Amino acid sequence: LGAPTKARAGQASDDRMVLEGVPGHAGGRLVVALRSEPKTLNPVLAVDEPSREVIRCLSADLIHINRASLKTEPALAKSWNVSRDGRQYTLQLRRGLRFSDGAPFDADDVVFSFQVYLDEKIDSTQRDLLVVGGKPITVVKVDQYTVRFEMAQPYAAAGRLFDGVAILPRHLLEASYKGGGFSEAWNLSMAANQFAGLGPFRLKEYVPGQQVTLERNPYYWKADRAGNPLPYLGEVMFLFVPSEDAQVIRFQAGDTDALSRFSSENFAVLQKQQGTKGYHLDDLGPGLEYNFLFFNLNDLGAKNLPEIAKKQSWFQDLRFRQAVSAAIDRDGIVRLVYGGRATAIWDQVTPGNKLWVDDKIAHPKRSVERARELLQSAGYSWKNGALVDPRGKAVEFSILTSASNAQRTKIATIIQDDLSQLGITVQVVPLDFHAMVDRLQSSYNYEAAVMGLVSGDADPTSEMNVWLSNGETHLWHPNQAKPATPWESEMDGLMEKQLVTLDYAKRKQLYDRVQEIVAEELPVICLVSPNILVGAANRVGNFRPAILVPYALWNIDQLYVQ
Amino acid sequence: MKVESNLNSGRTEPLLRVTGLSQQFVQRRTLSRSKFTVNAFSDVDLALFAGRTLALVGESGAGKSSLARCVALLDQPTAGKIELEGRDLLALGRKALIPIHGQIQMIFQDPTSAMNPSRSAGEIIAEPLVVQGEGTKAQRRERALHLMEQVGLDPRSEGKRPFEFSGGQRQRLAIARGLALGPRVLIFDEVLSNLDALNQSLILRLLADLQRSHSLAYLHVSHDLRLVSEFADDVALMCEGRIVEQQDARKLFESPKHSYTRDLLATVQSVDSILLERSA
Amino acid sequence: MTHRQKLVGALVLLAAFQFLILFAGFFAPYGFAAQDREQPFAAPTTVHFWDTQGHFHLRPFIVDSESSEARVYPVRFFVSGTPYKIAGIIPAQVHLFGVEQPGRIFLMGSDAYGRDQFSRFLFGGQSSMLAGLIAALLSVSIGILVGGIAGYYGGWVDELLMRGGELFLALPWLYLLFAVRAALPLHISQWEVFLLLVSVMGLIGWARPARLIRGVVLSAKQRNFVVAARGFGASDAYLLRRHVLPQTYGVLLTQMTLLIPQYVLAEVTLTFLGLGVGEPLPSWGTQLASLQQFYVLSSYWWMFLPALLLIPLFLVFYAAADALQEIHKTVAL
Amino acid sequence: MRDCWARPVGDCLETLLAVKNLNVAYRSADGSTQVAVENASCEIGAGEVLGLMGESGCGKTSIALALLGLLGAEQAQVSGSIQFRGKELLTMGEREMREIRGSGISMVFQEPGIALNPVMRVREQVAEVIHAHKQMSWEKCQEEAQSALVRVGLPDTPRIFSAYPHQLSGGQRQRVTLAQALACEPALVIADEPTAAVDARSQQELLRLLQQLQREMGIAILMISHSAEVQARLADRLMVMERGRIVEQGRFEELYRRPSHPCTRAMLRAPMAADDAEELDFATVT
Amino acid sequence: MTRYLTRRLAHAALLLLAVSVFSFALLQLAPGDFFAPLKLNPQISARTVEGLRAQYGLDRPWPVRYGHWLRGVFHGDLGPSFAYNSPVAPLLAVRARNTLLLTGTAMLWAWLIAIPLGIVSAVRRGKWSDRAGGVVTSALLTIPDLVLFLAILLLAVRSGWFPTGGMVSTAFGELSGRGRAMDIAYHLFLPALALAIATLPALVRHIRSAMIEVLQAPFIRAARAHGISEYRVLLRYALPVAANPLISLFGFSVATMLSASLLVEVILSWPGIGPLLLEAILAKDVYVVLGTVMLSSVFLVLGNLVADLLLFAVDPRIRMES
Ligand SMILES: Nc1ncnc2c1ncn2[C@@H]1O[C@H](COP(=O)(O)OP(=O)(O)OP(=O)(O)O)[C@@H](O)[C@H]1O
Ligand SMILES: Nc1ncnc2c1ncn2[C@@H]1O[C@H](COP(=O)(O)OP(=O)(O)OP(=O)(O)O)[C@@H](O)[C@H]1O
Ligand SMILES: [Mg+2]
Ligand SMILES: [Mg+2]
Repeated sequence: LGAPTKARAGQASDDRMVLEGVPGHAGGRLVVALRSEPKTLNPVLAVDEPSREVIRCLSADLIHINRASLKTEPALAKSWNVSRDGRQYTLQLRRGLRFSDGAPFDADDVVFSFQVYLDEKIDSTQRDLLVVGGKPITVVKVDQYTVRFEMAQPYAAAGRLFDGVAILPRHLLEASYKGGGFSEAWNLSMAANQFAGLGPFRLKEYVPGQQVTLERNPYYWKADRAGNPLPYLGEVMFLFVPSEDAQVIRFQAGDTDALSRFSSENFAVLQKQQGTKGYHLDDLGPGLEYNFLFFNLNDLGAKNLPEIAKKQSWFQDLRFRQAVSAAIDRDGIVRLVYGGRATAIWDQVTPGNKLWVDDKIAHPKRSVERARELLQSAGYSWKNGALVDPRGKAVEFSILTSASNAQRTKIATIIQDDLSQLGITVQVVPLDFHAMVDRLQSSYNYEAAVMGLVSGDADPTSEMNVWLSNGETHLWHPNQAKPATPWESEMDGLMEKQLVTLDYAKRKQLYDRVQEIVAEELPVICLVSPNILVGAANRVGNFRPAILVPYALWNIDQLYVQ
Repeated sequence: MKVESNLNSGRTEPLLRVTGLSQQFVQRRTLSRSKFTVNAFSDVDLALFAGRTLALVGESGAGKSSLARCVALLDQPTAGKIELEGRDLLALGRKALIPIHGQIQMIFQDPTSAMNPSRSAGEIIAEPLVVQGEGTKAQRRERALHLMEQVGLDPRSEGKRPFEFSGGQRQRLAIARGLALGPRVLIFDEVLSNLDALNQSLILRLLADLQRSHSLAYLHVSHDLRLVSEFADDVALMCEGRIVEQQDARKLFESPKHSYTRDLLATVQSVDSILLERSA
Repeated sequence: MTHRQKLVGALVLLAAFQFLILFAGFFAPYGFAAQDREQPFAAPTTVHFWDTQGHFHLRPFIVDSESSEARVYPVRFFVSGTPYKIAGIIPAQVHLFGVEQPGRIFLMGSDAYGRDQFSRFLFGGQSSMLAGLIAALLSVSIGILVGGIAGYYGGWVDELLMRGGELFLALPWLYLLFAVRAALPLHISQWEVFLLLVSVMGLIGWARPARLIRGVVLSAKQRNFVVAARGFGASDAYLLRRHVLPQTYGVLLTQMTLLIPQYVLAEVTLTFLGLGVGEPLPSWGTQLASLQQFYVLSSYWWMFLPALLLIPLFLVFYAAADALQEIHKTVAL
Repeated sequence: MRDCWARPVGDCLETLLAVKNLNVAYRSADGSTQVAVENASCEIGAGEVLGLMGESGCGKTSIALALLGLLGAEQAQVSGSIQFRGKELLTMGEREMREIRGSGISMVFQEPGIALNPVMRVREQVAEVIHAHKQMSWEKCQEEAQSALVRVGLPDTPRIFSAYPHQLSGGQRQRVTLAQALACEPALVIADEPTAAVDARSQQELLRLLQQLQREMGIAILMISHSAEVQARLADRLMVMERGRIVEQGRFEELYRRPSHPCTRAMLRAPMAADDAEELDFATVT
Repeated sequence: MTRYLTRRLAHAALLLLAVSVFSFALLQLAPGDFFAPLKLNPQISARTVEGLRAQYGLDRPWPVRYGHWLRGVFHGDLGPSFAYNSPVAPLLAVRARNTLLLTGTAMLWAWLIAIPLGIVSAVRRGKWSDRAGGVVTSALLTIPDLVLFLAILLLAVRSGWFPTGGMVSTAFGELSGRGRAMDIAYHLFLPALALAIATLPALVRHIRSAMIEVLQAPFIRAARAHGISEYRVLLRYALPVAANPLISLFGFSVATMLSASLLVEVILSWPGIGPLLLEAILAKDVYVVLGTVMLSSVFLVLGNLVADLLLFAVDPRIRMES
């Protein structure tokens, strides 16, 4: 019954999505370097960035966040409407679309995909996003091209949920899903014809350790305004170049066409030759990453860590945290660690997040004097230049950082030097990331740590777990049974509320208050947000990098080479 | 064939007795199949008496050195017994052998390779004393210098390394070292071969004096029959790994029994007779 | 020049170097942690004797051209500055030379935090030399012991020890380092952490020297002079000590001269894996480790200066080992 | 220096090697030098056997090494003049010298135990010498080597040929070095105690071999030996050294009968003159 | 000989077993597992992380996991890679081949360069050429490998003579058989050279020191006395006697065939085991690490066995005790 309809829909070219932008030339190859190999091409299982980077080129989602505007736009769903209570989303799918192997796409694929994502046995990391109000979203096929999603509670940013949830080809994956072999499905040892997706490209060849080559998907569903089918590029090649420096060098040598995720120092090096070599660089300003210092505020009663517990009396003292914040030279960090290509911040929302940034937050200058005053008012004093607390104990603590992240270690070193001017002795303890996570999340055996978080999305909903007191990544004191402090309790309320509020202005008000609390109570002392730096060969057309991942290749379907 | 030894009839017990001693070498290479078995010597009986010198004479390759090494407890024989005053030495453990080594000393045929090239002459001579824990450092040095003098080496050269000596000097160095401990049994393996006539007699006289004063037993491997006739009390003749004749020296030179012995003695000529022959 | 003289010469040079390092506080104009955030990656300061008019000044001076109007700071000697401790005990604050604040003299340029590379080099020597020596000595001495015994006794002892060595070589020790680092208490000082890690590395590095030595010993114990010494009743320990192991001198010394630089620089790899010396503690390894960043390598030539200074140092080690080997000449027979 | 210089016997013999005022001084580790040979001069004619005797340590080996240019500059200081077939050896280049070594002048080393490569089979060691001087395939060299070994009286067994030096007896090793020295029919053989380690019978055989080579091929020999009998058998002329100097030189028989220098007397006569040895008359023993 | 070999192989099997047990234990020593970093992702719940851990059995005690792994090994299964969702063995196989190509070439070059260099500096000991060699080796020792490789990469870029990484050109697919071989050789040159240069100083110094000792031996003088050409004296007479420590080193060369090139591979993006291993180490993808460790152990055992056999073969005085 479905087949003839589908065949007819195949000719319905009106369902193609038409993109604005400069029409480009068809053909050519774009070469990009990846820091490591993709581990799998299975969108359900991929947890690492390189895999996702490749998968993004191979697949498509229902509703997409436009990286340039940071707003949602139609993708496989050409339109959608929301029920009045905000709990039902009905999506109209584009008709006549085909997977890259030529098989038709319809609502069954969508239902299948969400079934897989939501399957508890598969432990997809995306599942957690699709659980709203404690209950998984339900998916109902209304007709062949209509699906309805239902949520347990209204969800403010529901449209954004669909971004990155790649729609899977039921005809290829259902067997392995039913047969229980899904966890190994679509790993890279499979032949190229076993894969299919709705993305602009499809897999051509994978050479272990060396490269993945993608070729143009002839069935892709977008076209430019002149009516030419997209994508323009004939091939995309991902080379595996394991070190950043090697990536930079190869980009400079013209081996690769685009570059993102590199340090400001390398930016400076590349900048020197920008004029003579055939590439250009872009500093997109602050992204969504925020780096911060936080203290261990956990309830250590059960953990038997008396040494740290004693120090918590400092950490829990707001004036102590304020003093530390006042003493930190954020500008110094910006200059020394990021060569000026970063922005000092005082709360978690970076200036890059134009929709949510709160302009009212104060940006006090660094002031050691103020820090001293604060400490003095809290009863601290100085003995031989060393800070001692009211009980006469010298103030010293350690800062954990991830050893593999040079920047954060550098930040910690600068903080160490800054605080030494307050008479505080700080040890910087760089640990292997796993060991650090173990301390932060399980043993709570740490005093302070420098960390960074980068939101996958500009919207505050992606940060629920950080700011809710019972959140697992409520870093300074996760998984609280009930809020430990009044301000945490207020924050809980605000976060819950903004989640179900549908009006942007109201949400913004609520979230601004959260930012204020963070800036006032300093559970995390926000420090800097690095700028997003990208580079591309001059021959790449339509290159429009954005501050949301993937910074450079988000519009790969529109890129072309001259 | 085994030669009945008539040496010990009517004499005291031997200091060192060797019975039925044999040794076999297997010569092979790691990465090849070829494998040769060499019988260095077999079924050897010997007796060394205090105050007497037994000369071991024989063809080149007859097994003299191998035998000497076994008797000096430096190599494991394949079969047989070595007894020092009735004590079976081969049955002893490593520890127990240490003092025994002080009583049996051997001087190698290849003196140079038997000296640590990075030690000085003085150290080399004093080494046995160090090993056996005899004397203080000063005493040992004094003894070393004295020994150097005795074997005709300039004590001033105590600081030289073995390779800075001439061949004969190294040989004397080895002799001095062999004497250092004052052993009761001394085994010489061709120690005079590289020495000139003067030094030979110097050494021989020294050895004779020592033997007389301390009633030492000597086993002297040599091929120089003229010298053998000078210093040996008894002579054993070795041929192809076996002792073919064992005799009182004088008797042997007067009436050699074995044809090999006779052959050997026939080669000995005085300078005069050689010159006579040449001018003929 | 005889080998002894060469050795003495090398040792004197080494001692001089040690002296510089030991009194780093005096010779260095600044403390190792003193940051000048205005001047990251400053090029080495040129010390002038002639002023712009071409007049010669006995007292050298430097010119600060960074600030708006160029200022001249004369170099002063025996100035008092950052307090430090001589040999870690006696407090002092006299420095050999320095310039008046806010002028800065960076003889070898400054690093990413604007810290004086020269001062850090001197202070860094304290930990690096110690670490290099300790680790190399640990590896080599365990190597001698194990290799010597295995080669000398042969048979099952050899099998056991060598298989043990292989086991050691095969294990993923990096995880031990990770584990050690992760298990250490938070408040143990960077210095102790560093020494501990280096010692662990030294401890697990024995297998290689052990095998080298064992090979030589297998052959060395068959030398006639070893047999001869056994003939005096020498015990195994004596033979090993006096005759067998000395024949491995050449290999040992070569190993030492290779291992010391290797361990001094081990931190570079450790840093690569995030296990290096914690800031702000200086060490040669971390100074060189910054070179592994492409931008440093390609932009700041003076960051090579520490490496350049290490070349003669390692050469001196090399020369000393060479002379020792010559003095201890063992003729292979 | 007392000049003991004497012309070689038959003036008809062409001079093969002429040594003039040769000095050898060893350098020791502490920088001092020790003179081992002082102003030594001598000549050897083609096909002549020159005996060299002297007390242990008087410098015989040093002369031999100097003749072959084997004393490196860092080891010893060598001065004077050595002319071989009219060519000066001391100033000769390493390459030319190599041509002469082994095929022009060859040497039998005093201590074969340390003169042989411990990790090379003896047949190969001899073959190497042949290979160095004759244009022959390696297989051919090995065969030659084998016959050279047999010629010096080693048993003709693969066991011996494929043995390493430490698997041979002292006498066997000495024969190997002799085989090496004779392998390329050199014009002059310097034999440093070539028979010290072999038994009397073998010694006679070896000396006969040398004699035969000398007669048939005109090989000249510088025979270093402390044994008067050995010298008597071969030497045409004898040269006697004492503490680095040549003290006497002349026809063997003359020196034997009428030694003018006490040292000569001691070297040649001492065993006879020794008080108790006189009783033994070997003529009667034989 | 056969007996010796069988005994050694039996020991090797035991060794491999021990290596696997200890490695497995060591891998558990450092806190945190592969999935731990996911815990810090605000968008992934602890339940999911636990689920993933359970999927790979990481919730069970390590002896149980070890037993499971060992059973798998006997069936040719080296366990799963967490990151790749696939069995380890095929992951390793391709990359091991590439690594061996690289290290094999580099080792060959290193030895071929080091032997003459070491010999020459031993022969010309104290002369300027030897001194210059000393300076160069010291310099190479002061420059960390990582920096050396980066510098070489930089050279490749600036000069444009060499490819800047990878094993084949992007146009590899279109080449003929010969062209492909040439292409690989062209890409191989730089990393192999870099690795060879990095291993060179140690080899040269060992060779030099061993040769110096041997060149003083009297048999060398004797060989010269027989007019044997200098290069034959050095190569046929001296080198085999000096070979002892070099053979042990050679054994190590073989033993480290799989691991020596880690840094080069990372910097010059050679598709070998290095990048995989480094990533696996940092990510705690334990079975990949374990697989590599086991594979390297096999090489270690082989290398040492070869070294021992060579040792016995080259020096007849060493008795093979069997
Ligand atoms: N390690 C060994 N391996 C194999 N064969 C050996 C070994 N040592 C000695 N031989 C052989 O054993 C035999 C006896 O050797 P030995 O050294 O005892 O002879 P010798 O009587 O001392 O001879 P010479 O008078 O020449 O020194 C010889 O044929 C020799 O080749
Ligand atoms: N390498 C050396 N360094 C220092 N002195 C040496 C060296 N070699 C030999 N001598 C000394 O030079 C002198 C002559 O030695 P040479 O070897 O020429 O003696 P020789 O006549 O061969 O004695 P012999 O008959 O004992 O072999 C000796 O006194 C010896 O100590
Ligand atoms: Mg012998
Ligand atoms: Mg001599």
